[in-house]
Amino acid sequence: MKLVTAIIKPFKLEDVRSALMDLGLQGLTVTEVKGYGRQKGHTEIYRGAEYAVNFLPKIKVEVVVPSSAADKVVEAIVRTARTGQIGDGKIFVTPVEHAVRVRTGETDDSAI
Amino acid sequence: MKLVTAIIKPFKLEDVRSALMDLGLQGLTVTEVKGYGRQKGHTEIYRGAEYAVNFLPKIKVEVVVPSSAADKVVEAIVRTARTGQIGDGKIFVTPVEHAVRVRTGETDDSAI
Amino acid sequence: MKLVTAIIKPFKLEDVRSALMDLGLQGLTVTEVKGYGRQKGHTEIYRGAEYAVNFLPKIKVEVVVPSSAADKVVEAIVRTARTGQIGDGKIFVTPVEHAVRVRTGETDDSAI
Amino acid sequence: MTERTPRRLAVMAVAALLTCVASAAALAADAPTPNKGDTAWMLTASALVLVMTVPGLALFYGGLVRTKNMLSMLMQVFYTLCVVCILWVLFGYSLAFTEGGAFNAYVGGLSKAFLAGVTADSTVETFTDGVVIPELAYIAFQMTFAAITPALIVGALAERMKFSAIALFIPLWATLVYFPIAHMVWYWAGPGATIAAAKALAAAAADAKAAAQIEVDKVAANAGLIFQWGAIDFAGGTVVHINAGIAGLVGCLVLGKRVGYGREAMPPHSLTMCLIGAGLLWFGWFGFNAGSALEAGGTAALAMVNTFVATAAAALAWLFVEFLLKGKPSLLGGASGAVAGLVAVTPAAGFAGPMGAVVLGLVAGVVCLIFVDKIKNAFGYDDALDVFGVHCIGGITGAIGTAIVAAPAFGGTGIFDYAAGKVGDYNMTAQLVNQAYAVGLTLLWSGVVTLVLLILVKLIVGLRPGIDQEREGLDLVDHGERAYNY
Amino acid sequence: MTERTPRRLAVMAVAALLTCVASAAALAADAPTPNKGDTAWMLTASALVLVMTVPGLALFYGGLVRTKNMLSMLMQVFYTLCVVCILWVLFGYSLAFTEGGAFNAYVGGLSKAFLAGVTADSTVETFTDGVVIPELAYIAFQMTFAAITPALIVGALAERMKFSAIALFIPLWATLVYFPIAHMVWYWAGPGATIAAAKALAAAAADAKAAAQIEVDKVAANAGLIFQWGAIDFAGGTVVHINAGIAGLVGCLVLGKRVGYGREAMPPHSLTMCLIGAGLLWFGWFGFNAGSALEAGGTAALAMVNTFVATAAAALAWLFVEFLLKGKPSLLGGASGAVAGLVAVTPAAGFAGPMGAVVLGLVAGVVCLIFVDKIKNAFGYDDALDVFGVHCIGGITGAIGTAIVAAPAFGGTGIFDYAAGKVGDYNMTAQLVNQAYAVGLTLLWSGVVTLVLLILVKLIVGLRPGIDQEREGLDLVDHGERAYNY
Amino acid sequence: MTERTPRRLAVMAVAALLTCVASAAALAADAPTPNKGDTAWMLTASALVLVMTVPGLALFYGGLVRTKNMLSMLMQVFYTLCVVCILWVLFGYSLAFTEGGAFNAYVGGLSKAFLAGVTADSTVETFTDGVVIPELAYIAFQMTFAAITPALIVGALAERMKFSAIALFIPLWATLVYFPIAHMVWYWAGPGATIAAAKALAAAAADAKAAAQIEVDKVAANAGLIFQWGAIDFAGGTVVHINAGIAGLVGCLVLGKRVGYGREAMPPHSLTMCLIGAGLLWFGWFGFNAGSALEAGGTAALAMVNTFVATAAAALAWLFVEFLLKGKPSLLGGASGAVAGLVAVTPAAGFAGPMGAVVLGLVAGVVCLIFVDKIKNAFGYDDALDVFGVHCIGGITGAIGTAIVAAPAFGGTGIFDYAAGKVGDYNMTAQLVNQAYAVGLTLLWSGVVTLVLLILVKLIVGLRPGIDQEREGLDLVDHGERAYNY
Ligand SMILES: Nc1ncnc2c1ncn2[C@@H]1O[C@H](COP(=O)(O)OP(=O)(O)O)[C@@H](O)[C@H]1O
Ligand SMILES: Nc1ncnc2c1ncn2[C@@H]1O[C@H](COP(=O)(O)OP(=O)(O)O)[C@@H](O)[C@H]1O
Ligand SMILES: Nc1ncnc2c1ncn2[C@@H]1O[C@H](COP(=O)(O)OP(=O)(O)O)[C@@H](O)[C@H]1O
Repeated sequence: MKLVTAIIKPFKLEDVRSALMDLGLQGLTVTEVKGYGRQKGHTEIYRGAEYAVNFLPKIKVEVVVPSSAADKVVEAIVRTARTGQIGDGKIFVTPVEHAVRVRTGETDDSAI
Repeated sequence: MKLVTAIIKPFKLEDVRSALMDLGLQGLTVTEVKGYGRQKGHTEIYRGAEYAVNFLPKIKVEVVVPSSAADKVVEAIVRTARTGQIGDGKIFVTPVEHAVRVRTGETDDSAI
Repeated sequence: MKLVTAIIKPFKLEDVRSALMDLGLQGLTVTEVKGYGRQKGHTEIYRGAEYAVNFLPKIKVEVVVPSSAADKVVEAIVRTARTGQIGDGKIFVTPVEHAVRVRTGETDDSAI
Repeated sequence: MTERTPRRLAVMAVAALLTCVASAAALAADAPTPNKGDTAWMLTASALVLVMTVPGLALFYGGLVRTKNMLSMLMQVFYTLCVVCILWVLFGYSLAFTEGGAFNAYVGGLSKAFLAGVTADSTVETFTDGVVIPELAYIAFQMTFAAITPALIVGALAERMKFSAIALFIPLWATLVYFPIAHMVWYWAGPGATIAAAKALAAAAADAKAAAQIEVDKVAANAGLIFQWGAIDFAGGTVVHINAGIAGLVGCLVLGKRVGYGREAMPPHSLTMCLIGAGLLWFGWFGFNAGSALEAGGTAALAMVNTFVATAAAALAWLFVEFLLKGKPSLLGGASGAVAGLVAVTPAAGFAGPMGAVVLGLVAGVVCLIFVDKIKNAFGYDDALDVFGVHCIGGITGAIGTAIVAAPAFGGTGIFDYAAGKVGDYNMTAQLVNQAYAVGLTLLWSGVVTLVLLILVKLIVGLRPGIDQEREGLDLVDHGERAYNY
Repeated sequence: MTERTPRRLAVMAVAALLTCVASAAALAADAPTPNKGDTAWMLTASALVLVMTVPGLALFYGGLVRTKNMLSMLMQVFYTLCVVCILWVLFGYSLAFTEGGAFNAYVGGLSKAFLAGVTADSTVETFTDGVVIPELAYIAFQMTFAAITPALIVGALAERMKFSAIALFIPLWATLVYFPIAHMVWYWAGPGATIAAAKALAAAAADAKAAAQIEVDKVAANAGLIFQWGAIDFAGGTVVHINAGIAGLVGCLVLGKRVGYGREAMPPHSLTMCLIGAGLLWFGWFGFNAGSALEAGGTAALAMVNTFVATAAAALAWLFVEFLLKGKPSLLGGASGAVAGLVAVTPAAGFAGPMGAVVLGLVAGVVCLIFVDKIKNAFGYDDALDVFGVHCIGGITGAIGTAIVAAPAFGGTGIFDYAAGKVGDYNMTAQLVNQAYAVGLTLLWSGVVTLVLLILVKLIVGLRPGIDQEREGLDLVDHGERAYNY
Repeated sequence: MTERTPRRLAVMAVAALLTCVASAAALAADAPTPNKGDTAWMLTASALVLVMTVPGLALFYGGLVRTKNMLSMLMQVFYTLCVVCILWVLFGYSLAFTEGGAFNAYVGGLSKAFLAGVTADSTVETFTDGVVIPELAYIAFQMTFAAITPALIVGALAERMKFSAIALFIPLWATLVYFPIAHMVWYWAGPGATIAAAKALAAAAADAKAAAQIEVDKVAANAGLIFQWGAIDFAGGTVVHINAGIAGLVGCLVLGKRVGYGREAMPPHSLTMCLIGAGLLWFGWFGFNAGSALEAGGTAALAMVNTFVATAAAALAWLFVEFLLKGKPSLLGGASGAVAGLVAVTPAAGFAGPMGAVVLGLVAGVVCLIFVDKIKNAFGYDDALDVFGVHCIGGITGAIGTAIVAAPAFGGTGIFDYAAGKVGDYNMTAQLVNQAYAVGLTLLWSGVVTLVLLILVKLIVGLRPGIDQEREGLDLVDHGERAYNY
């Protein structure tokens, strides 16, 4: 299996989620993260003090899929998460050796 | 070494933690995440507007362990995190090539 | 490529970030996490009720780098995140098979 | 008016004095001085209406927007309060509450611009003959009304209007809509002149009757148009709520929907803040309604009790209907109902009996709920915080309802006839018509002028930020700050 | 009562007038009219007690629960306020403050149900002979007391009682516990009748003495049971705090512990909200205590100073003992101490001297701290927000303490003897007994009726949600909303 | 003073009575009794100033610190309020407002320590001859001033001073700085004595003139040093704001910068809380300024209007200049401007005309903004919440400005000359000098004593926590609690 991790713009989450569901996936996990990258941040001023904020709010989507499905998933995310502007994010694919469903104890492909 | 990642129900964290400590582990990292899956969410209504909330609060537990200990750890988490109801969560095991303890620079098994 | 994951003390983030930029990296993703480990927590008392808080606020830095750069990156983080006191944190290196830049579709090393 | 009895006593007591020392009494007669109890109450009431606006309204609205726009909402309400306060002492008070010459039916004059001639010793008449309060207390009290009214509008424009546009729109609206409407509804010659003219007429010899009658008519004509029509509005249902509500509707139609409206979830970022705001609104509204009696007497107490029960009744009604429709009564529903009740009882506060207020509240709660939950969705416009649904619809319910609950037959106080020196006979149909006219003119005037002003502002600075900016949120885009940095 | 002196002067002034024009004075004598200063203060006090409940109490309680139950806590307090306001004008006021015929010792009648006969001109006597305030102001003021008392209870039931159960329980409790207790403690014939009867007795010829005495007794007997016993409760230590506190204890015992109590950490989700609430409680409590003088005079000022210093003293005491026991004084401790002090000084506010109030506060702070921190844990029941520990224990401390600090010997005002027209001789032991009786009856009545009502409610709708639902939190389960969506 | 006219009338009315019944009038003359309207207002004003401190100031400051120090900020303000309230009734009131014998120019005596001799019937003179209010109301009102002043200081010491150090420093500062300064600025013999002496002098036969003159001088000399100099401070610009502001500057210099200052970002954790605080400050400030008239009359109304418009003007000025400098007006800017305006108008509230207040506000807004945004950074000290920049600089602007806006020529009220019984001729230069002296002495006294006290406290308990502790935050380190557990 593979763990597909995507860092995307927050308002794209809903589109990405439904695209993945259309691929027949049944679950995923999201985390609110802050991203630093080419996309420039903004400046905040509080009275005399000026702060450059480089970290922008992003959403991290993690989904574990059968190895076979990885490419379709990546492609679906790229398609739905893209706005074409700097800051659209990244997708990383990493290997997963083993998966278990806590409720049933089922393992691997049948666990996800 | 292996990274064992478990997505569990928030109120189970304390049980899981102590189970892992009983196995002799000395540390772990947790993240508040939102999970989408078979477990159904709820609906929120604010005046006329109705929202279906599909993402449920979950806790992600990440613990890096010696390869040998992985199975024991997975088994312990399954045992303690299980309620038998939909939404109990998943456990994923992924390979870790290298580990370092920042404070001492110790590496790999002795770092964790 | 490698995913370098570092758990550090929150106030060290800025130092770590600039160290990594100095290495020529262009992006990274951070998550607020809670860590359990050797570093002891504190006790909170609310009226009669006393709570031992074992989870301490930490920052998780995730950065995907070309395999060749992994060691330099780890070394840089160790150097900048270290205070020498318990709780400085850990660094884990895991393999990444594939990376994509959502905006352009570029892949692997050119995606990061 | 319920100050009658006490007043008569007072008068007789003075009479008593007269028989002792003419001079003193004479002097007293010439220059009635404020009763410190009235002054204490008016000062308190003014302070209460400030807290009703900031932080009250600011939090009620702010809690309902998304985190990224919280600060902009607070800012817009705060700015409105500040800018209108200044306009008020520069020329607003004068435009609203002085004789306006040729245009007197629509707006006042500039004789008191910059509060010219107003000193700490100046006084103004209340609704009771011979009872006065310091003019500065009256100015402070009415200032808070002028400030909160435009602040109500911004709720409809929430999360998508540039601050520069707000900054331009608000002072224009206050000047061209609020000050005139306030003059039309509330400006009149006062009890003294009215009674004097009536007495003169009564005393006039047969041949002088005609002249006296002319004088009576002149006094009656020295009032705002809506006042002349005989419409009653105790604390501003028309002037404040209908006025702001219709402006809100026009505003959100001109602006268009928020980016993502209907597609993205836009839950209130903090119902806790919303409830704090609702509580402070209720608290401040006691100053708003009971203060409008301008005296610390039975009428103020009546207005206060009505402001308690109508609000409670409306909240319960909203909760109950929600329970029937959705199975779950909600805090936002309760708070919305409370505000609907407060709005509806505003014009009736000093005229209705407590039971009438309860009924008025129940009706307003149900009407506004249905409007906000169902009708609005049917039309599909984006009145972000339901300013129209709660303030305008609730205000109309109250304005019309006042004609009913004010009826002595239904436990109301009726309307005091100064000429006759007692409560006059009550003609409900006539009153309903008067109220309807008042509502109609306000809807028309405010609606049209608001439209014109927004088009104007659009031409000058534009109304909305770019889509990406709106996504990022007005807090960072307009103010370079974030409401929270936890 | 400290209005004596001014009053006597007033009377003499009137006397002066009498000599001039009988008629006027006569008229004045027949129908005393409210002093606008008193009215202004009572209106203000009523508004203050509203803000004390919402948002004050709602935030103080809400801040102490977990995020997932915040909204339900706000809702329960808000709902209680609304429903009791309505009950109050329907029949509550009448049950509490009218003559109750056969049951007069326990509860009033229905002669003023729906506020029948109450107009803006109606007045009620204060504690000073010949001084009246508008009845509607009194109704508004007392309404707020009736509303906050049951709202105090919900703190003990926090995080685990279904809203439907609360919705049913509250109105029943107000009707069967609050209204009767308020009648028992506060209802009496008033100064006028009391003094008249006493005068008549004094004036009566030897043969008429017996008859006159009977009349005196009749007047004295026209009062609530606890009032007849001679117990004093300036602003509601017994009626409000002991009453609600014991109900809270019974409630949390019937409900049982929260899921996870003792195992899972349940820290307050926002001590910031808790402190805002505490501040508003203090603010509102000035209306509560100083308003209970029913006049804007020296007694009100005394009550206000006492409400300042007893609160401050209790907070400092709590902080200091915490510092001794744990090394760290806490904000929650300070806030809890402040509330304990406010509770304890409530019955004593107009009777104690400032130094007496300081001592009372210090004692209350220490007693409540020990109870909440130690004794409660020993018993192990889950009084979620320590309603019993702070309000009942603090209330008892205050009720008993009042007998001591009210003593002129300790700088107290003593108790005014209307018959004698001066402060009577003070018998502390007797007073202590009276206070103890009052406490006992309240504990008994409220405890028993609460138990019965809860059992009843359990049979009808059930008390607690399912375990999973309780885990998910009442906000989503009962109201389908979340307090925060950051 | 604008109570003149009413007063004269009153006097004449009494005269009328005199002619009827000497006795009554005589008695009345001997013991003037409080007007209940004044009492009602003073009670309200006292309550308002409490809410201004907690939660007002606590939230305004708390919102500006980082989450980890929120609770400590709330605690420090809350503790200050409590401890000073107690000191006030123990000896503070006496030190500030009684005759101080040999040291009378600098501080009062202990004749009223423990409020000895003060009862509910005690009264104190207002600024109008023959008008009194209950002494306990005056004590409560002034208590709140004593409490908020040291609370203002902690903003400068935020996020890095140990609670134990605060706990020690505050009571010492109140005793050695606030009580004396309050005495120096506000203590005087009162209108009665002043006028009596003047009358005596006028009436005195040629040979008695000398003696009478001596008496006049004695009365004039029975006042605090700054009062004798003729400096005017309506509601405490010097006593409260300059006093606290300079102490804050000295404090942050002694403490040194926060760990990470200038390197780490330290954005306000909740501008929402900050705005709530600002709103409540404004609300409470009406009690602060309008209450300082000590009567519910025209002067109070004037002070209220000025407190509205100066604040609004300052906020707008700040926003506008920010817009010019940075392109983005900020909520924090608006709130800071509002507070700057409130501070500046405080000494002028009852002396300036509304237009003068507007100008004063505009100036204060700009001056404080420039100081806080530019000058402070130039010096580089860490006045965490800009206590010096807003309160001291704003206070000085107001104190000096008062001499200008008080001028009748500029629409001010001028200064009442009790001897002459009318407003005296106004000498602006002289007044400017008087004000400058007052400012200078306050800066000197407060600055020096604060320095000494901090060094003392440092020796006893130390001032700052360890670096790691400061990093972890004072909430956990000092109080073992966290402000939020979402
Ligand atoms: N090397 C990296 N490792 C981990 N996350 C990264 C890396 N580079 C970028 N990111 C994440 O991707 C987000 C978008 O990257 P950015 O360079 O801003 O735009 P783009 O992906 O369009 O080039 C960043 O905010 C960060 O969260
Ligand atoms: N394919 C997946 N990849 C990543 N996380 C998943 C995946 N499927 C489920 N999860 C996580 O596991 C949680 C529980 O899954 P769910 O299907 O709801 O119940 P169950 O695990 O009992 O079948 C989800 O909320 C989500 O966080
Ligand atoms: N086995 C582990 N797996 C994952 N994270 C760990 C593990 N051990 C420690 N950590 C993380 O590293 C942080 C620091 O570890 P700790 O033992 O407290 O100090 P040190 O790293 O100096 O020995 C912990 O708070 C936790 O977040």
